[in-house]
Amino acid sequence: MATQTPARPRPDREEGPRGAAPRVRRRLFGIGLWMPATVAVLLCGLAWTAVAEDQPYLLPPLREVGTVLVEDPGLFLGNAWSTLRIALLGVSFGAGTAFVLSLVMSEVPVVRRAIMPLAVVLNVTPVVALAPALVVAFGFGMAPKVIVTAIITFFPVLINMTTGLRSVPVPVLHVFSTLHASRLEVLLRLRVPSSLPYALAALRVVFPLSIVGAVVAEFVAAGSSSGLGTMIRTSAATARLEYVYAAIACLAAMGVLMLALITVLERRLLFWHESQQ
Amino acid sequence: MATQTPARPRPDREEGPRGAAPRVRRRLFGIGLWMPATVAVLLCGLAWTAVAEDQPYLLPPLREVGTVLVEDPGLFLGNAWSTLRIALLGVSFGAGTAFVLSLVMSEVPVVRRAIMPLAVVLNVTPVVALAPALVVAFGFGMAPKVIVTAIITFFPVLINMTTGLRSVPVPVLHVFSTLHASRLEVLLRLRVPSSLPYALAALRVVFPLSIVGAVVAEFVAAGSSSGLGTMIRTSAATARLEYVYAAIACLAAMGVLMLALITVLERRLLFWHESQQ
Amino acid sequence: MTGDRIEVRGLTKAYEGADPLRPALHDVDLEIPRGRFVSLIGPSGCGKSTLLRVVAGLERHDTGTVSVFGSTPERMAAAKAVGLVPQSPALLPWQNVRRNVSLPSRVNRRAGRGSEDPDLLLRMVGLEDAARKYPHELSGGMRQRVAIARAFGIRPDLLLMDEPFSALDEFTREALQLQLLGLWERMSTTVLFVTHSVREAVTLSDTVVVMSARPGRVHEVLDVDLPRPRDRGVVTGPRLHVLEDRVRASLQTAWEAGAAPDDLVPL
Amino acid sequence: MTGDRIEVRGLTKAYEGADPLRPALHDVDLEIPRGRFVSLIGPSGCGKSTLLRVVAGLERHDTGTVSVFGSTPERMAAAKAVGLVPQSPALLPWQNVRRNVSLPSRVNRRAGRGSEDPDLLLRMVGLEDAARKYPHELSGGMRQRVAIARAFGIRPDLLLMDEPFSALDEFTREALQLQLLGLWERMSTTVLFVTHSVREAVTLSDTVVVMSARPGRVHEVLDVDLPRPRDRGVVTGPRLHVLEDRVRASLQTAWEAGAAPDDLVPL
Amino acid sequence: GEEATEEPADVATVIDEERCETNRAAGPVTYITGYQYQASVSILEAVAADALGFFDAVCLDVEIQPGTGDTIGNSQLVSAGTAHFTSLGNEAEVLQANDAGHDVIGISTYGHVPIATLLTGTGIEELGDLEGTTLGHKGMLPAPLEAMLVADGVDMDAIEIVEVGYDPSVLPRDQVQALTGFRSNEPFLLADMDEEYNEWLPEDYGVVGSFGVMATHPEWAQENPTVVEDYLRAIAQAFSYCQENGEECVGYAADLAESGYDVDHNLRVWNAEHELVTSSTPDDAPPGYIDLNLTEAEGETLVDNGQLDELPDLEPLFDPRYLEAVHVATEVSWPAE
Ligand SMILES: Nc1ncnc2c1ncn2[C@@H]1O[C@H](COP(=O)(O)OP(=O)(O)OP(=O)(O)O)[C@@H](O)[C@H]1O
Ligand SMILES: Nc1ncnc2c1ncn2[C@@H]1O[C@H](COP(=O)(O)OP(=O)(O)OP(=O)(O)O)[C@@H](O)[C@H]1O
Ligand SMILES: [Mg+2]
Ligand SMILES: [Mg+2]
Repeated sequence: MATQTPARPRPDREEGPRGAAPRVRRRLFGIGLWMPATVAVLLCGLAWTAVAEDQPYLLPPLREVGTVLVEDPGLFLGNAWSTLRIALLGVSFGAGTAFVLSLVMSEVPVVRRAIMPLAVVLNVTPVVALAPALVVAFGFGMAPKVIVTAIITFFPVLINMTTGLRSVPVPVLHVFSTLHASRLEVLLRLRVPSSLPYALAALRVVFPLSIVGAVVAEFVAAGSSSGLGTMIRTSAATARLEYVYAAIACLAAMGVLMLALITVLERRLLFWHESQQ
Repeated sequence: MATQTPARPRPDREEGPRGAAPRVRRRLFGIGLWMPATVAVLLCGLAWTAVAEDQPYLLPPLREVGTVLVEDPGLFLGNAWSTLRIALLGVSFGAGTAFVLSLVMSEVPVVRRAIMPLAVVLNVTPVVALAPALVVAFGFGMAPKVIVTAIITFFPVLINMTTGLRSVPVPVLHVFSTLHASRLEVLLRLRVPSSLPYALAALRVVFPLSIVGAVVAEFVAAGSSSGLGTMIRTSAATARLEYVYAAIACLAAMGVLMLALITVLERRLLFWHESQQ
Repeated sequence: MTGDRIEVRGLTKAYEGADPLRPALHDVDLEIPRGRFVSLIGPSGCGKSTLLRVVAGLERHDTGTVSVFGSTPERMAAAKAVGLVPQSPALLPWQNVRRNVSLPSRVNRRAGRGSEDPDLLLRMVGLEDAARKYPHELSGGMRQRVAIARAFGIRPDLLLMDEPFSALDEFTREALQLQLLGLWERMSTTVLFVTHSVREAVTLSDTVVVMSARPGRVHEVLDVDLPRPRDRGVVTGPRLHVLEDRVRASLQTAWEAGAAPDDLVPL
Repeated sequence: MTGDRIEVRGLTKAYEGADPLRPALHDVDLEIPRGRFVSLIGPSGCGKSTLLRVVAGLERHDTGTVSVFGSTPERMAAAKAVGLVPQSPALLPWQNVRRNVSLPSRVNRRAGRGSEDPDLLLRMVGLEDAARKYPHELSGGMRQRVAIARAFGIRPDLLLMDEPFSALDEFTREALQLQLLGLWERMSTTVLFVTHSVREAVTLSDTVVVMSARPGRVHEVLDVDLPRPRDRGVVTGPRLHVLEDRVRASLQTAWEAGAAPDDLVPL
Repeated sequence: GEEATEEPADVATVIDEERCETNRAAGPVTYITGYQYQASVSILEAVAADALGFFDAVCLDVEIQPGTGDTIGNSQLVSAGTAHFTSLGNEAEVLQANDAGHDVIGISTYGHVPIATLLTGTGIEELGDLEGTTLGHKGMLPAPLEAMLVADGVDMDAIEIVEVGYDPSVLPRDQVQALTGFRSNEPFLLADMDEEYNEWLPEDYGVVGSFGVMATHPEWAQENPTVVEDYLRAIAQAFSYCQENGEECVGYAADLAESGYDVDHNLRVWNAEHELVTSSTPDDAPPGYIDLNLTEAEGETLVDNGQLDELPDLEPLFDPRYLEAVHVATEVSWPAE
């Protein structure tokens, strides 16, 4: 099914082909990009403040959260790095394994039928229940936390890749067949690039998910003395809500950054795809 | 008017054009489908037994898990239903909201720019940290748990739909433009169907995820007295591992069933897509 | 008065990222009175499809003006008065042939234009047997015919066809040419028709616009002063051959103007 | 001996889900000696592309046998001896033109066939300027030319071309026809060529196979006994016109045989 | 959990050479805390002993790992050999861990009153008023509190018991009318919020209990008796040191906690707990002594509320000898002093 896609990758083309002169929009581009988010964040801040005044146990005053962040940025940076390291390691292992498995599964149906149910089992198993066993097996280091994160990020990549690897136009497959491309070549030269839009959608999901995974891992794995998850946990236990929400703010910043990164990646890798036109 | 046999989706076409006679394969179909999974499960069972013998506090003997399940199926069914209800409600809300939001976001860039960062923040906020606040806001009933599940399932759908809604062949868009289709019409008649492969991949991810979400919600939300998550928690606290793993088995069964359901749905909805050819 | 014609003046368009010194369209002037049947012909890549898309309001242009019957291309589309047959059939893969053909009647209802019975349209293009098939079950030519039927269905004021018959055999093509001429005459539609067949251009059109490439521009505008209807007598007569040869000669010079000297080397 | 020809015997193929009483191909017999240039011509939807795909080993068939030079289509492909130009260009959208053209040289290296220099191939089809463009930046005809260059590049023993020139103007088409004939003569390639142009079929081929539809079958096999090389003298001569008319007549009867009586009604 | 901020407290070795060698040969010893670096009795001493060099003085290489508060998980880690010592909440947890198949024994018990407490709004004037109301707990209703309610004749079926999170503000917000807590924690947090509450102590209803239990693996302890003894010796020394220098000891814990630490609150926890230890330890017993009579009574509460089927033989589950070996009368023997 040939989808004909004229036009180069253009950075900003929401309004379709009939727009005002592009130059003006370029100028506004920066503002247009940041304004809505800023306004939204401001609105949320207002709502927050209203609630915080009413129910100080529920939400701390924003000012206090800010103070905490400003007073000891080193504390937050250090813990953020500790969590980020787990998240990145976890997502590398999880997404990496899922990627490789999805390749194997797409080639060998028997493997798919064997692995898919196990993957589902793994996916529905609450990692929280697994964590103590993982600490027993892997000690107090980063390993159990990385594994928990990997398990959490594994499944979305596996599923999206499985769909993506199958989404190949039939005529192109035919060309590869007449060249007698090996299955590996079809896989690497055709299926993998075709699956990129799906893979990137998966990455958008699992990168933020990896942060949640790392935090949950810090909650449940023994031997966590640093990290934003530990911070949230211990601060919540002593009702220091400003620390809890300052930590969450750091997590959010990390997540937004990751997403921005993937967007950049997408622009570079998917310029040819219709979703970018 | 000659009536034609409508061309229907075809069930089994993995092996490409060069296969053996299709009749034989049909016969083997059933076995081919279940054998690999069965073998894999058996192998895992063996590995399990080996570990369980070695480290009984890590894994209970499989026999005991089975015994527990067989002796009081009602207990598990009841709790499974309780968890399933939360999962299904949560995924309906989460995926539903994500679906609607993705539609709005695809049409109104300002909304996208405003919402996306908030969605990321929500996504990276450990629900565990939110749960107490939710209980405060919504009481001890199902609501906080449904909300936790909804939050967990929200993001993958939002992301996949956002990519899917943009994946439209340009020439078809042009045809709609010359018809001066309204944005709503383009959305509903073109973008939404085009995004189906992405939507279904997302559903494959979030249905099992909703189960995890419900379980975690039962872990952390106040006021949980039933459900497999509660069962896992209380059993783990008293180290009744056979109950823990029996409950996990129920969760797994639910997840596999959900996935099978989505596969059926996919066959019916995506017969036209290259991924099904 | 510009209300009764399509006017393209000084149109220049370069695609983003492409060499700006060789725009896809360079200073194109074109005037098409209402009701005319105009063919665009020219070497591959000379900008025919681009011009069509600009006239349809589907593509921005850099300089110049385009007006369609005194209004903008967009407003034409708002009235659902433009039928487009793109170069690739652009069908909805999840709908069967019949629903693809009847798509225009389900979209933009407020334009309030009636539309043809889809079954009639399918008979017109010889696809009544395939009404319940899905695009992926069709041959290339069948897909093209579905796109043609879809465009016919809205009884457009302006019909933009980009090589609509390229994948059809001569007889099907001839039958559809007749259908097209019939539609054009009955509805006094204005047709802008891209083709690579000189013969087709001459037999169908009032005017043949020959374009040349690098950059895309209008090379020559030739009027076809053959009587209508173009029945067998006219189509096989000597005047037609003379015209064909003139168009072909013009096309040859256009082609040579566009082709770089070493463009086509023997291997 | 079947080693020196393509042999199709009693080939019947119905697509799954389609009416089994009207298979896409019904009892097709065909014999193509090695080195022949054979054109397939027939009404839209008569099964030309399907036949091509079956010969290429891309599509299962129900009954009958297909052998290609004494081996199976699959084994031919294993030697990377089959060049395919599908009806849709089938380019890799993430690779630029040059890399698309050189794709065969990167795939299946163990077949150990040399391949042409991609720049030469691009010059052959007049696309050296577009070497760094991506498929979505090309016009329809340019895409088709990329697919042609790609197929030429492997110097195939068997070249299967499905309406390769359908989106090209007459002069580009003529130039590429010359390239194709040159390749065919130098490499003694066997060519199976689907076209809708009677003139193209006659000027290029040794044999023209006319197919008819519903069900798809071989209607008539016509030999083109014109001398080679088919230079201007031959191509404009009267013998060619006679042949053209014969093919056209055959095609007409094939078309009428396939078209149901009320198939093409005037609107 | 590395040996961060080793204070230059150059304490000379307090044991003889040979014993020192034996301890060193046992290799690194891992202690997993009950819950993070909270300044609870039995956690803070280990942190302080490490920081003050008491472990070095007895030739032990102790690695402190923060636990998650999951005591069953901790005993599992000890049972599996991943950790060697852990703090359990009370003696009953030793019974429960063994019931669950984990091999752990209690080797010292600092607190001899239940640390669990029931907090209610000021509207609740006697426990009976709780009937028809909601009681919030954090995972499980502590056995002493249930025993207290039963002892006071409260109809348990008439109370709705729900699990709540760590946030004690559910009580002042009246989402629950009663809340379980630790005597050293929630009362302070509620006081910080300027909320009024009533506190109900199990011992006032004749319910016994314990807290601050150190546990280890029985076989490992048998193989390394000097390690266990000297571990307890250093802990005991740290306990007496921190009684006087609470602020300093809490400071060591704060140094370890990389993710923020509420020093003031933890100091209150420590002060509250070590005072409870002192007040619940008879004059003739060393801090940490084990009294199986009390343990048995505590175990009965578990049996009563169904958390245990039957009371096991307590002898093998507690071993006071290691503690006794390093005490002279009620004083820890720490020769260098
Ligand atoms: N989306 C695009 N982005 C960049 N360049 C483009 C795009 N579409 C077309 N072009 C370039 O513009 C020129 C004209 O293209 P156009 O499709 O209009 O040609 P055409 O006359 O329709 O050719 P053909 O007969 O082959 O269809 C070509 O050089 C092509 O490479
Ligand atoms: N994948 C498919 N599934 C079902 N039916 C198909 C499929 N592909 C082709 N057909 C049917 O088979 C018949 C022959 O198709 P084919 O593509 O071979 O025709 P063709 O001769 O190449 O026509 P054209 O000249 O229009 O390209 C048509 O009736 C078509 O509807
Ligand atoms: Mg074009
Ligand atoms: Mg075809």
